[in-house]
Amino acid sequence: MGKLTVRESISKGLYEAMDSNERCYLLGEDIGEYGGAYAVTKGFLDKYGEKRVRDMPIAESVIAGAAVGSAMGGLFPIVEIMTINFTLLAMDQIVNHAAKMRYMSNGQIQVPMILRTVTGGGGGLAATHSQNFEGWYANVPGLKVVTPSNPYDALGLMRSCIESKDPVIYVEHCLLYSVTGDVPEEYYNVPLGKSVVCREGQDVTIVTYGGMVSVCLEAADKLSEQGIEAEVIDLRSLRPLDIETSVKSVCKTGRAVVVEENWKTGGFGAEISSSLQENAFDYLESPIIRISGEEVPMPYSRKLESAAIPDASKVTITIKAMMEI
Amino acid sequence: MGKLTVRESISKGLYEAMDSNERCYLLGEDIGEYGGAYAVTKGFLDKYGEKRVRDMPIAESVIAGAAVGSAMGGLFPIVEIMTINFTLLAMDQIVNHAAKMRYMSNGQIQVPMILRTVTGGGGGLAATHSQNFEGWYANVPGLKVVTPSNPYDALGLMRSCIESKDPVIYVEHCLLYSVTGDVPEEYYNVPLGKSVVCREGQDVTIVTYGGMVSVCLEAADKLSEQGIEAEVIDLRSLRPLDIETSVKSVCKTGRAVVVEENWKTGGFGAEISSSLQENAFDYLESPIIRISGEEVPMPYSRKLESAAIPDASKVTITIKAMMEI
Amino acid sequence: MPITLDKQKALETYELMKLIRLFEEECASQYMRGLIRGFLHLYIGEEAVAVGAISSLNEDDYIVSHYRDHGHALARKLDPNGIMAELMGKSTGVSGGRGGSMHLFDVSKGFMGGYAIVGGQLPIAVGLATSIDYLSEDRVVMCFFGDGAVNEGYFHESLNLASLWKLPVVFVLENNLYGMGSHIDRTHATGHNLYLSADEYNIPATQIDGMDVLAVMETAQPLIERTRSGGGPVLIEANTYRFVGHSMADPGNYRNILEIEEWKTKDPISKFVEHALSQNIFGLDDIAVIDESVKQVVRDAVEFAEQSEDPEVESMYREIHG
Amino acid sequence: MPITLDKQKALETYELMKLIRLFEEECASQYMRGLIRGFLHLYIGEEAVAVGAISSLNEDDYIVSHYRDHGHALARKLDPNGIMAELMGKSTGVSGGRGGSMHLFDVSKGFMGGYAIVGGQLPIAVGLATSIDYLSEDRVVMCFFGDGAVNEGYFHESLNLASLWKLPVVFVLENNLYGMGSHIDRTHATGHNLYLSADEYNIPATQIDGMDVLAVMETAQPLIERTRSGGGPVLIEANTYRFVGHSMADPGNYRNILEIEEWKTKDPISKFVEHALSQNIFGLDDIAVIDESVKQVVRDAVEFAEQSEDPEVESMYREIHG
Ligand SMILES: Cc1ncc(C[n+]2csc(CCOP(=O)(O)OP(=O)(O)O)c2C)c(N)n1
Ligand SMILES: Cc1ncc(C[n+]2csc(CCOP(=O)(O)OP(=O)(O)O)c2C)c(N)n1
Ligand SMILES: [Mg+2]
Ligand SMILES: [Mg+2]
Repeated sequence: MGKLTVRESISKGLYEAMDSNERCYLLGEDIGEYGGAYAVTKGFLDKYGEKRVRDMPIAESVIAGAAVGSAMGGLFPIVEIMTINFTLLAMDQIVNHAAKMRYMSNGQIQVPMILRTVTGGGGGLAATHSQNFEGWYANVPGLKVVTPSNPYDALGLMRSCIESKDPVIYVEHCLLYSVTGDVPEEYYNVPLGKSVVCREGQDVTIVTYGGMVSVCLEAADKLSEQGIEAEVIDLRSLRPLDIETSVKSVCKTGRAVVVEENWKTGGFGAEISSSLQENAFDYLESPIIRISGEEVPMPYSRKLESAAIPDASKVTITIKAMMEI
Repeated sequence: MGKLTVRESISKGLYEAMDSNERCYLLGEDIGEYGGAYAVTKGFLDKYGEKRVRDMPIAESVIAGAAVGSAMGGLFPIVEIMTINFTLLAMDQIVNHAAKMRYMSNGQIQVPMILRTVTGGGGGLAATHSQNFEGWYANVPGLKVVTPSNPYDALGLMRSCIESKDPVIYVEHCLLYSVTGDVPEEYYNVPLGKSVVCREGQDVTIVTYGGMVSVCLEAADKLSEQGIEAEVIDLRSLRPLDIETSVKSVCKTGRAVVVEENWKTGGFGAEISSSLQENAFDYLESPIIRISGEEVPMPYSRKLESAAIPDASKVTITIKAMMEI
Repeated sequence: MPITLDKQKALETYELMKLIRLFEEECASQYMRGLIRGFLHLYIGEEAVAVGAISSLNEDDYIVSHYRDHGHALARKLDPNGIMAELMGKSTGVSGGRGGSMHLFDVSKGFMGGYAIVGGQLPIAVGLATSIDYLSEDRVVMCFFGDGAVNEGYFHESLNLASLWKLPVVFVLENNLYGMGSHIDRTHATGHNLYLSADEYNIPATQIDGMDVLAVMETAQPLIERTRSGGGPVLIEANTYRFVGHSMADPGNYRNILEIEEWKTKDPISKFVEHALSQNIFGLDDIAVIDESVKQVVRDAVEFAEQSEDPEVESMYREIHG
Repeated sequence: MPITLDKQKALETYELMKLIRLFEEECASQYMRGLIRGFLHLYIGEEAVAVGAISSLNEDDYIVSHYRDHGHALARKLDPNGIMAELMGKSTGVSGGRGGSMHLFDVSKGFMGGYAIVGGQLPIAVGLATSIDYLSEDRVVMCFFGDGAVNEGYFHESLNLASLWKLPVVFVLENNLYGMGSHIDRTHATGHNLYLSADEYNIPATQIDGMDVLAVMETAQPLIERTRSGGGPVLIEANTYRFVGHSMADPGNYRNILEIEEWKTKDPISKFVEHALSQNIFGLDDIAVIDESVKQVVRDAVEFAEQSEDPEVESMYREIHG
C-alpha cells in the first residue's frame, strides 16, 4: 500500500494500458512535449515515443474522430481533451459517432477507446472553463461515463475502462489531481457501475460523485459533531449507473440529499433524485433534496465563484433543516 | 379563428418578426431557395430577398457563431439548424458563447436571437438523426428553451421569443409540422415559463412537452374510457421552467407520470420528476414514474423504432398499473 | 481516354454502373410504396465515380462513405440483397435493419459505414488511416464526401491531420455542384475548383470528369498507389451531377431544367457504352445479357428483402455494450 | 521602415507598448501574490502586433480578441484600472469581475471581448461584420487569433463565410510559433507561412514582421482601408514570439533557450526605440518621462484594483436574463 495522488493514479493506469497493449496509444493537445495541461502524461513521450504519444493540433473534432476511426481499425486510443468545456467542439464525434457505431453496425464494429477530460470549477477560470457536462454524456446510450473521486478509484476505474470494448468518458475533476490517498500495490480494479458507501451513517443518505465527494465527507464529519450521522455514497460512474446501493441506503436512513456541482435544472442530480424516489418511495420520510451549483455562468471573482459551488456548509445547513422537519 | 398547421404557425411568427423589425433576418442551411428542409421558410426568400434570408454553407459552427456575433452588433438573427442532431456541431457557440456573453460582459452585451431546430424521432431516420437534446440546452443558464406542441403555442411562443433579449432555442418536433389546430386571428402570445393544463382530470397528472403531448392526450382519452381521469400538462418551455402548475395538479391528483421521448437516464424527465417530488412530496400517493424512450441509439427498422418511442398504450398501461397500487 | 479495359473488366464496369442505376430506380419505387422510409438519397448520375474509384482499390482497403452510400456499397460488391433488406429495415440487412439507407456497414468488405452527419466521416477516415499506419498494414482508406461537406470544419481539420501524419487516405470529393438546394457558388468562397483547397494542406489533388468512369480509374489508380506506398493523402475531385433530387423529399425547384438536361447528355453509363461499342470492347448482345441479369439481381433483392423478417423487438438492446 | 511617425504618434506608440510590457510584468507579480488567479496569459514580446494593428483602427471599429487579451485591451485604451480590477475579480473590473483575464469586455470602446475557447472568436467576428454590412455601418472588425487557432475548424468556416459575403473583417494571425507547447511544424501541415491558407478562401493575405511596430502599421493601414471600403476580408500574419510561458502554469521545457534568446534580441520595444532615437523622432528624455508615467499608471491600476470591492454575492444572478 502506498500513497498516490489522483494524478499519479491516473498516470499509473495509463502506463499499465500502454505496457500491456501495444495497440494502445495516447493522443491529445500538448500531452507530449508539454506533458499535459494537468501534467498527467508527463514523461510518456520520453518513454513511448512519438508513435504512441501524439501531440495533436488544436482541433477537438478530428482528435475525437481520429480516435474513433483508429479504434475501428483495431487500435486502443486514449484521448485527452484538455477540459470538458472543449469537448463541446468534439461532441458530434462523441455522441453521433463513437456512441452509435457499434449499435448501428449491428455489432460489426466496436469502438474501444477512453476519452479523458477535466471537469468542474473552482480554479478561477470563469464561465467558459468551469462547467460540468458529464451528465450530458451519461444521457447517451453507447457511452460509459466514469467519475473518480480519489486515487484508489482513479486507478481502479481506469483499469476497468481499459477492459471496456466501448467508448468511455473518463472524467477528472480539476481540483482532485493533487489529492492523495492509499493505493494498494497489488492489482485490483473497480468495476464500472458499482457505487460505494464511503461513509456509513443511519440518519441521512448523501449521494454524490467526483469533486463533490470530499465536500460531502467534510459535511458528514461536521454533522456528526452535531449528532447527525450521514451515509455518503460515491456513484463512481454515471453510466452504467448503480442506483441500488443508494436505494438500499435510503431505505435505511429514510432521507436523501443529492449533491452535484452542475446547475440544478436538468442536471444529473435530477436523475439520482428521481431514481431514488422511484425505488425507495415508501421509505422516504422527507423529500429528497438536490444541492447543486448556482444557476449562473461561473463568475471569475473568487467570492462569487465560492458562492456558486456547493460547499460543506451548504450541505450541512440543508441537512440540518431537513432533519428538523 | 382559423385552422393552421404547426408549420404555418411558425411561419406566421417568422413573418411577423421579419415585418416588425428590419434588423431581423433569417439564416440557415437551405432555408432560401430550397425553402427549408421542413419547408417552414418557404416563400421567405422571394418576399424578403437575399439580404434578409441567407442560405448558409453547411457549417453549423459558423452559422450559430455568426448569428451570435451579429446579435452583438445589433441584429436580430433567427437561425435554423436543420435538426437538433446537427446542433452538436454548433454546441460550443451556443453553450460557451451565446449563453455566456451577457453574463460575462456584465450586461454590456445582449444576444437576442432565436435558434430554431428540429427534434425527435419517428421519421425512420435512425440513430444519428432521431435524438432529443433540448434537455441539455435547458440545463444551461443563459439560454431559454421552448417546445411548442401545437399551432396555437407555436405562434404564441414564437411571439414571446421575438420579444426576448436573450438567446432562445426554439425546438420543433419533426412529427408536428402537419398537425392542425385553432389559431385566433387577433394577437395573443404565450409567455415563456408558463405551462398549461391541456386536459383536466383528478386521478393522475401527466407532465410532458412537445411531441409527446398528443401521445399523452390520446392516452388520457383511453384511460377516461376506463374511468381514470388524467390531467395532462404541457410544459411549453423547459427553461424557464414552470413547475408550479404541475405541482398544483399533483397536489390534487396525488399521482404523477412524466413522459418524454428522450432516453431516461439523465433525461429532462428526471428534472420534472424530482421537482415534483420536492414540491408535492406530502401529496404523493405513489411514486412518480417516468416514461421515456428506450435507452438505445434509435434503430431504423419501423418495428424497433415504434417500440423505442413511448406511445399511448405504454402510457395507459403504466398508469393503470400505478392506479392499482 | 487512354486507359483501356479488357472485355471482362469492361463488362464488369458496365454491370456495376447499371446495377447501381437500376437498384436506385427500384429504391425510388419502394420508397413510393412505403417500404423504404426516412431519408433516401439516390446516386443516379454519379455511378462512374463510385465504380471508377472503388474498382481501383484492393479488397482489404477501407471505404468510408456518406448517406448517399448505395452506389459505393454496390460498387464494393456488398450483397444487393443485404442492402435492399437494410433499406426495408429487415434483420437480414447489412446493418441488421438498424442503420437504414444512410448507414450501410459491411466490415467483411472493408465497407466501414455510410455516415449521415455531413463531414463526420472525414475524421473517421483519418482515424482508420492512423490505424493502418500504426499497424504497418498494406491498405488505404478511400473516403467519399460531397461538395457541401467541404464547408464543414471537419474538412479542414481532417485534411490537415492526414497530411501532417502522411496518412494513407484517398479523399474522393464528389462535386455534384449542390449541397441539397445550395449551389457551391453560393456556399464556397472560391466556387468551382474545390480541389485547390488541398493546397493549403500540401495534399496533391486533381480534378476529373466524374461522368467518365475511365477517367476516374485513370486518375485514381496512380494516386491510390502513391498513397499506398507511403506518399501520404491525395484528393480527387470528381465533377458529377445527380440526375434526381437530393433526397426523395426534395422539392427540386432550385435547379434549372436546362442544366439537368445538359448533364443528362453526359450520362456516365451511356458514355461508357458508346465508348465500349465504338472500340469494340463489347457488343450490344453483351449488354442485353447483363441488363437482364442485373434486373434479376434487383428483383431478387426486393424479393429477398420483402420476405425477410423484421428484427425482433427483443433484439433492441443487443450490441449496445459488451 | 518606410512609414514615419510624427513625434506625438511615435511617443504614443512607445507609451502603449511600454504600458503593455510593464502591465504584464505587474500581472505576473500579482499572480505570484495570489491576487490574480486562474489562467494568466501574458503578451510580453508581442506588443508591436497589438499596438501596430489597433492604432490603425478607427474609434468605432470592433475588436475581438482571445484569452491573451491584455495587450489588445491596453492598445485599445481600455482603462488600465478597470483591466487590473478585472484581473483581481473586482466589481470595478471592465467585466464586473465576472470575466477575469481571459474575458475582458468594453463595449464603449468597441472591445467586444476576449474569448477563451481557441478559435471561438472567429465566428463571432464574422457575425459582427455581418451586422456592419447589414446596417451599412462604416466600421471594420479586427479579429486576433493565434497560430494554434488556425487548426480549428472555426478558422475554415469563418474565413469561408467572411469571403463569401465580402465582410469587413481584418483577421490578425499572431503567429508566435507555438500553441501552448506545440510548435506549428508539429501541428500544421504546411508549417510556416500560415497566411497562405487564406488563398483557399480568396482572401488577400500578407506576412509581416510582428516585432516591428512600424511594419505592422504599414501593412495594416492599407489593408484596413481596403476592407473598410468594401474590399472584403483580409488576413495579416504577424510573426512574433512570446518571451514568457504560454500561461503562468507553463513548465516551459519545450522551447530551446537559444531560440528564446534570439527572439529577445528582436524585442519590439527596443527595436522601436532604437529606430526613433536614430531618426531623432524622440529623445532619451522623452522616454524617461513616459517610463515614469507608465509606471505610475500601472501602480495606480494595482492600487485601484486592490482597493476596489469584490462583487456582492447578491449580484450573482444579475444579467442572466432580461
Ligand atoms: C452536419 C449536418 N448538417 C446538415 C445535414 C443535412 N444534410 C444532409 S445531406 C446535405 C447536403 C450535403 O451536400 P453534399 O456534401 O454536396 O453531398 P451530396 O448530397 O450532394 O452528395 C445536408 C445539408 C447533415 N446531415 N449533417
Ligand atoms: C477549444 C480549445 N481547445 C484548447 C484550449 C486550451 N488552450 C488554450 S490556449 C491554447 C493554445 C493556443 O495557441 P495559439 O492559438 O497559437 O495562441 P497563443 O496562446 O500562442 O497566443 C490552448 C490549446 C482552449 N482554450 N480551447
Ligand atoms: Mg453535393
Ligand atoms: Mg501561438
